[in-house]
Amino acid sequence: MTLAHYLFLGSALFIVGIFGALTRRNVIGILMSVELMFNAANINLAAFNRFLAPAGVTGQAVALFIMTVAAAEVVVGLALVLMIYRARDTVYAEDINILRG
Amino acid sequence: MIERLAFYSMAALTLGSAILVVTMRNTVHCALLLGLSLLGVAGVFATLGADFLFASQLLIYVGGIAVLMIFAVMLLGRTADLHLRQVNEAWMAALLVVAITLAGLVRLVKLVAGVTAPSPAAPATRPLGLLMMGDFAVPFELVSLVLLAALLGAVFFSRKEETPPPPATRGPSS
Amino acid sequence: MIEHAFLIPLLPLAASFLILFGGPERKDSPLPYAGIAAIGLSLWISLRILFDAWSGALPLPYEADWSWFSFAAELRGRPFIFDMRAGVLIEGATAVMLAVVCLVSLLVQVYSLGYMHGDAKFKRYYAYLSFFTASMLGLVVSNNLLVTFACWELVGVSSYLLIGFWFEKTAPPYAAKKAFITTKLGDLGFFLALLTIFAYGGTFNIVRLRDAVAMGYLPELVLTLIGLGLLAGAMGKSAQWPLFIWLPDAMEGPTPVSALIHAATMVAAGIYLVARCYFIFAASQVAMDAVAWTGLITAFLAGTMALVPYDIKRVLAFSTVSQLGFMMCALGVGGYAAGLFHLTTHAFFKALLFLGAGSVIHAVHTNDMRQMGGLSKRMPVTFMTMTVGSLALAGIPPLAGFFSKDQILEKVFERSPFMFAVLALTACLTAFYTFRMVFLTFRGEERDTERFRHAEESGGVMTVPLVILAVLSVCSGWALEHAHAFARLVGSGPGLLPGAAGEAAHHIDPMVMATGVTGAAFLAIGLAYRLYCTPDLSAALAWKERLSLPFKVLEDRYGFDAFFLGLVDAADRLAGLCRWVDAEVVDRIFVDGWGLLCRIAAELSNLFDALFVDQAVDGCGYISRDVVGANLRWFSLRGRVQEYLLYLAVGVSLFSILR
Amino acid sequence: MIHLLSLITFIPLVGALVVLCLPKDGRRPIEVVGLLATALPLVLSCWLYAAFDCSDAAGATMQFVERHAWIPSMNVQYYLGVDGLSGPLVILTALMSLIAMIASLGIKERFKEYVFWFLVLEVGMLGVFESLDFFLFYVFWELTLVPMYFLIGVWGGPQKEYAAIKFFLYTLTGSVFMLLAILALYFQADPHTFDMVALMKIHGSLSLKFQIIVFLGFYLGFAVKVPAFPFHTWLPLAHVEAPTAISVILAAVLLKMGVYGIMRVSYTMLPLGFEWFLPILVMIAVINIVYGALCAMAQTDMKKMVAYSSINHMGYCLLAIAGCSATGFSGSLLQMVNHGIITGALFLLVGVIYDRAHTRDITVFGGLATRVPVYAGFMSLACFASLGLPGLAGFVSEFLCFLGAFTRWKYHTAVAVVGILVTAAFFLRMIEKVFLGPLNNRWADLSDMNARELVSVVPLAILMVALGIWPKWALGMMNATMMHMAGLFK
Repeated sequence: MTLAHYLFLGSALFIVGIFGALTRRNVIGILMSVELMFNAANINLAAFNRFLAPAGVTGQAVALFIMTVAAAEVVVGLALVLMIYRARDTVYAEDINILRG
Repeated sequence: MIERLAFYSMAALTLGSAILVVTMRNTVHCALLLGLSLLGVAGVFATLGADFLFASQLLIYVGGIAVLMIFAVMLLGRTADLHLRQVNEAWMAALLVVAITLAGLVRLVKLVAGVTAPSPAAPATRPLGLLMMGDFAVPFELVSLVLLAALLGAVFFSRKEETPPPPATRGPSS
Repeated sequence: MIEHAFLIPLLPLAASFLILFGGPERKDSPLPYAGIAAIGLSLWISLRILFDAWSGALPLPYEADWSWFSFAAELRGRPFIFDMRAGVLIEGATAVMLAVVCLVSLLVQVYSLGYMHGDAKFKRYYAYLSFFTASMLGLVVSNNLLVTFACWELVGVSSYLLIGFWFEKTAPPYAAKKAFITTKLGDLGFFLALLTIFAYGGTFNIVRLRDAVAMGYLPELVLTLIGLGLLAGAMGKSAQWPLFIWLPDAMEGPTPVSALIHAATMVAAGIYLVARCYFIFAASQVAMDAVAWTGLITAFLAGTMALVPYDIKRVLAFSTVSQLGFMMCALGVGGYAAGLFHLTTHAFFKALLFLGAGSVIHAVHTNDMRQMGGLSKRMPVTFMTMTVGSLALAGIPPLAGFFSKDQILEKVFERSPFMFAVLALTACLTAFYTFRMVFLTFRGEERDTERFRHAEESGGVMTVPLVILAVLSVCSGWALEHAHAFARLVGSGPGLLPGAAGEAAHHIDPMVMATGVTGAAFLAIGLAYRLYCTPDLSAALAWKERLSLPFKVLEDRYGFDAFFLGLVDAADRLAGLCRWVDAEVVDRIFVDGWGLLCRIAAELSNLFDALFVDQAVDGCGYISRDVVGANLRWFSLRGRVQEYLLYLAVGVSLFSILR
Repeated sequence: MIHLLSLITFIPLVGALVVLCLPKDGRRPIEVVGLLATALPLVLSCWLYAAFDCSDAAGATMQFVERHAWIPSMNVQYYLGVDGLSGPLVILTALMSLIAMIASLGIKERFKEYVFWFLVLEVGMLGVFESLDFFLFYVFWELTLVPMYFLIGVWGGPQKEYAAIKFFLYTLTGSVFMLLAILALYFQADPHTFDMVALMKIHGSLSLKFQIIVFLGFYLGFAVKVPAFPFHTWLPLAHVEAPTAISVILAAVLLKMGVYGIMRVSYTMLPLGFEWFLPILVMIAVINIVYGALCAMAQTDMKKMVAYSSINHMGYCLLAIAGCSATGFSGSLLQMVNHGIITGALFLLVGVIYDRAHTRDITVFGGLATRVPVYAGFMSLACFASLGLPGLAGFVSEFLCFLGAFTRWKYHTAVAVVGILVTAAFFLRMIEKVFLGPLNNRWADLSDMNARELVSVVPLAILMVALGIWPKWALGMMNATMMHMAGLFK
C-alpha cells in the first residue's frame, strides 16, 4: 500500500463530506458531513505520519487533537441546533435565512 | 495481501456508507450509516498501524459522536420528514463543484505516487503519551479547556429558557 | 625675619576673622585691639625687613612660594598640569610699601579708636579694616599676578564695605556701589591682561614673567596690550582719568577709612602695580606714554577740580587724585624711583591731612568748610599738624613733599618740557587749594558760632597719630633723599634697559627748577591768603561771580560724572531692551512661534486628512457598498448559508485545478 | 564597595517607595525617610570622593564600574561608572539634593507626594551622571523630566501649569532630537551598541557630515538643558514658578546635565562635528554671558534675576568648552560645581525672603540689613561669590573659564568679560536696593533666618569659602580626566 492510496481515500471522503455539507437540507445532516471531513483529514494525518515521518507520532497527536476539537464542535453544534429548533421550529437550513440580503 | 484486502474493504466500507450518509432520506438511517463510516475509518487507522488512534476513533467517534447524532436526530426528528426530500435543489451544481475539486485533489495526490512505508509500524501509544505530557503539554491542557468550555456552552445553550425567547429578528440588510 | 614675610598679610586676615566671629558686638568689646596687635606685628616684621634691606644685610629680591592649586592647563596645544603657586616676592619697592601700609594702617586703627568710639558697629568696622589691610598687604607681597589680582579685588570689596559702612543712610551705599563698579570697569583691563599674560607667557609668576620678557618671548604688541590692560586696572584703583569719578564720592565713608584707603594705600595700589610690572611697560614705549599722559591729564584735571569744592574731604580727595597723577606721570616718563618716592611721602602727609580733617569733622560735625573758620584757636594740635601736612603737600622745602615732587618734575622735564609746564602749574594749584582749605578751616573768623563753641581738640588716641605722621611728613623727605637712599633701595626700575632712562632729552639745573617751583608755590599760597584768610568770603565769592562759567565746569567735574551716569543709563536701557527682546521676541519665536508652527502643521494635516485620507476611506466604502455590493446582492438574496458555502467550494475547486 | 554607584543611585528610589507606603497624615516619618534617603547618598558619595583615584594614570579610565547585560538582544547594558568629569557632579547632586530636601521641609500641602517625586528626581539626576550606556542614560535623562513637571506643576507659583508644561515640552523636544542622535550613533556603530565608552572610540570611522548632523541632534537636547541662547526662555519662568527647593535643584543640577552632555558626548564622540560647531558655540556663549547679564540687570523680581544670572554663568561654561582646551574643560567643570553651590544658595536665600515678605520685588524693599543682619550677610556672601569675588568659589572657576577660552577666541573672550561687569552691577544694585539705605518701615517686623534655613544655607556658604580658598579639593579630582580629555584629539 502506498501513501497515494490513503490520500485518495482521504480525498474521496472529504469530497463526500463537502457534497453533503452543500446539499443536505437538514442541519444535523450538515453536521454529519462535517464529521466526515474531519475524518478525512485524520486519515491524511495518520497516513503522513506513517509514511513520511515514521519515527515520531506527531501526526497522530494532531489527529487526536482534531478528534477532541471535533467532539467539542459536535456538542456545541448540536446544542445550537437545539436552540434554533426551539426558536424557529425547524431544522432545515433554507429556513434559517437571517442572512438574507 | 491481507493488508491490501483490509485496506480496500475498510475503504469501501467508509466511502460507501459516507455516500449513503449524504444521500439517504431518512435521517435516522443517515446517523446509523455515519457510525458505520466512522467504524470504517477506524479500520483504516488500524491498517496504518495507528493503534491508539484506532482505539480513540472507536471510543470517541463511533461510541460518542455517532451515538450523539442518533440521539439528536431522534430528539428533533419528525415522522413527516421521512418523506421529504433531504437534498436541496443545488445538488447538481454541488456535484459539479465536488467533481472538479476531486479532480484537482487527485492531481495533487498523484504527486506522491509510489511512496511506501519505510518500516513496519510500531506501537504508538507510549510515545503519544510521552508527547502529550511533554512537548504538547500546553496544547493538551488548552484542548481540555476547550472541551470544558464546549461542555459548559452546550449546557448553557440547551437549557430551557424561563422566559420566551424574543421573536426572531430579521436580517439587518433586508 | 624675611622668612616670616608671608605672615604679614595673614596676621591681619586672621585678626579680621577673629574680630568678625570672635564675639558679640559690644561697646567695650576687646576684639578691636586684636586687630591693632596683628597689624603691629606685621609692622614690626616689615620694618625689620626694610631695615635689613636698607643696611644691605638682606639680599633682595627674596622669593618664596607654595603650591596653591593645580589645574589641567594647555599651552600651544600641549596639555599639562599647571601648578599655581602663591607666595611672596620682596623687592625694594615691596619692602617700602609694606612698611608704609602697615604704619599707616596701625596709625589709622589707633586713631579710629577715638574717631569711631561709640559707633553701633564698632567691632565690624575693625573687622573690615583688618580685612582691608590684609588684602592690601597680600597685593603688595604676592609674587603671583593672579593672587595680586585676587587681593586687588578683595581690596575693592573691603573698600566697598567701608565706604558703605554707614549703610543706613542713602548716600554711602550708592557711593560704595559706584566705587566698586567703576574700579571693576578698570579691573576688566587687568583681567584681560592676565589672560594675555598666561596665553603668551604661560606663567603668572612675576619673576618668571620678567625673565620671559627679558628673553623677548613676548612680542611687543602683546606687551603693549598687557601694559594697557594693567594700566586700565591701575586707572580704576588709583582713580586716574577718566575713572576718577568714584573717589570724591568715596568720601562718604568714615574719615579714617578715607585716610587709609583713599589716600595712603588702596589708591596707591595702581601705582604700585605699574611699578611692580614695570618691566612690561619698559618694554613698550606706547604703554609708557599712555601711563605718562594718563598721569598728566589726571594730575591737571583733578588739581583744577580741587579749587572749587567746600567739602573739606572732597578737596583732599581731588588732591589725592592729582597727586596720584603725579606719580603715574613719573612712572610713565621713567622716574621709577621718583614715583615710588612720592608714593611714600604722599602716604604720610595725605594720611595726616585726612586724619586732621577727620579730627576737625569729629569736632564740628560737618564737612562744609563754610561753616568752619578760626578753628586754630580751639584745636591747636590739629591745626599745627595739618599745616605741616599742607606745607608738605604744597611742596615747600624742606618737607617731604618738596623732595619727591622735585624729583618727579626733574624727571618729567628731562622727558618733555610741555609736561613739565603742566605739572608745575598743577603744583602751584596744589599749593593754592591746599592753603585755601587750611585758611578756610582754621583761620579767619568763626562763621558758625554754634559749631565753633562746641568744637574741642580731639583726644590723645587721635592726636598722637597726627603728630607721628607730622613728624614723618617733615623728615621722611630728606631722610630718604639723603645720599639717594631711597633710589638705592628700590633701584631704578626693573626691566628698564640701562641707558634708556639716562638719555635725557632736556636738562635743567635742579637748583633753578626747585627755586622756581617753590617760589611759584609761595605765590599761590599768598594768593590763597589774600582770598580766603579774611573774616568773610566776599573776595572769593566775587571771583566766583566773575568766573562763573569755569567754576560751573569745575563743579560739574568736567562732565565726567554725567558721562558715566549716561553710560550707566545707556546700559540700563540696553538691559531693558534685552529684557523686552527676551520676553517678546525670543520667547515668542522659539516658544510661541514653535507652537504656532506645530498648530499650522496640525491644521494642515487635519485638512489633508479630511480631504484625502478620509475621502479615500469613504470612497472605498462607497465603491464596495454602492457599486460592487449593489451588484453582488443577488448572490445573497435568499440568505442561504449553503449557497455561500457553494461559492466557497467553487473557489476551492478552482484553486485545486488551476495550478 | 563594588556597588557603590548603584547604592548611591537607588537609595533614593527605595526611599521613594517607602514613602509611598507611609500614611499620608504622619508628617514626621515622611520627613525622616526623605532626609535619610537623600543623606545616605551624600555619605556614600563622600566615600566615593575619598576612594576616588586622582592619579594621572586614572584619568583615562572609568572608576567604580558596574557592568551587566540588561537587554542582550539590543546590546543594552546596565553600565555605571564615574571619572573626573562625572564624579564631582555626582557629589554635587547628592549634596544639593540633601540641601534641597532640608529646604523642602517647609512644604505644607501634599507633602508625601512631594517627597516621592523629589526622590525619583534625584534618582534620575544621579543616574544621568553615572550611566555609561546610552540607553540607560536616556532613561535617566527622561526620568528627571516627569518628576520635575509635577514638582513645578503642583507645588509651584501662580503660573505653575504654564511653566510646567513649557518646561516639559521644551526639554522633551530637545531630548527627542537627542534620542534620534543616540539611535544614529547606535546604528552607525559596528556592532550596534549603546556603550558610551565604546562609542567614544569609533569617531574615526564617522564622516564629517554624519558627525555634524548627529552633533546638532545632541546639541539641541543639551542646549535646552544648559540653557543656551535662544533656547533659554523656559528657565526664568520655570525658576520663578517652581518652589524654592526645586529652583535650587533646577539651577544646581539640571542645568549641569546639558553641559555635562556636551563634554561627555558631543566632544568625545563627535570631535569633527564639535570642531565644526565651535565658532557658533562661542558666539552663543558670548550671547549667553552678555545678554543674560543684561536681562538680569533689567529684572525687578529677585528670583528672575538669579535665573538670568544662571544663564549668564552657564555661558561661562559654554565659553570655556568652546575654548576646547584642558584649561577650558577644567574651568567649565569647576564652574558647574561652583555655580551649583552658589546659585543653589542664592535661590534658597531668595526663597527665605519670599516666605516672609511674599514678594520678591527688589524695589519694594530697602534697608533690610539692619533688620535681618544674618540674612543680609549670607545673601551678600552668595552675591559676591556669584559675581566672582576672589576668595569665594566663583573666582577661580570663572578665571579658568576665561583662561581656557582666551587662547583660542581672544576677541570673543574680551567681549564676554563685559559680562563680569554687568553681573557685578546687578548684584550690587540688588544688594543696595534691598539691604542698604534707610529701612522701609513696611518690613519693620521681618524676622531673621530660622534654624532650618540656616542648616540649609550654612553648608553652602562654608563650601563657597572653602572652594574659593582651596580649589584643590575640587580640581584634584578633575585634573587627570581633563588632561586625558584635552589630549584625546591632539
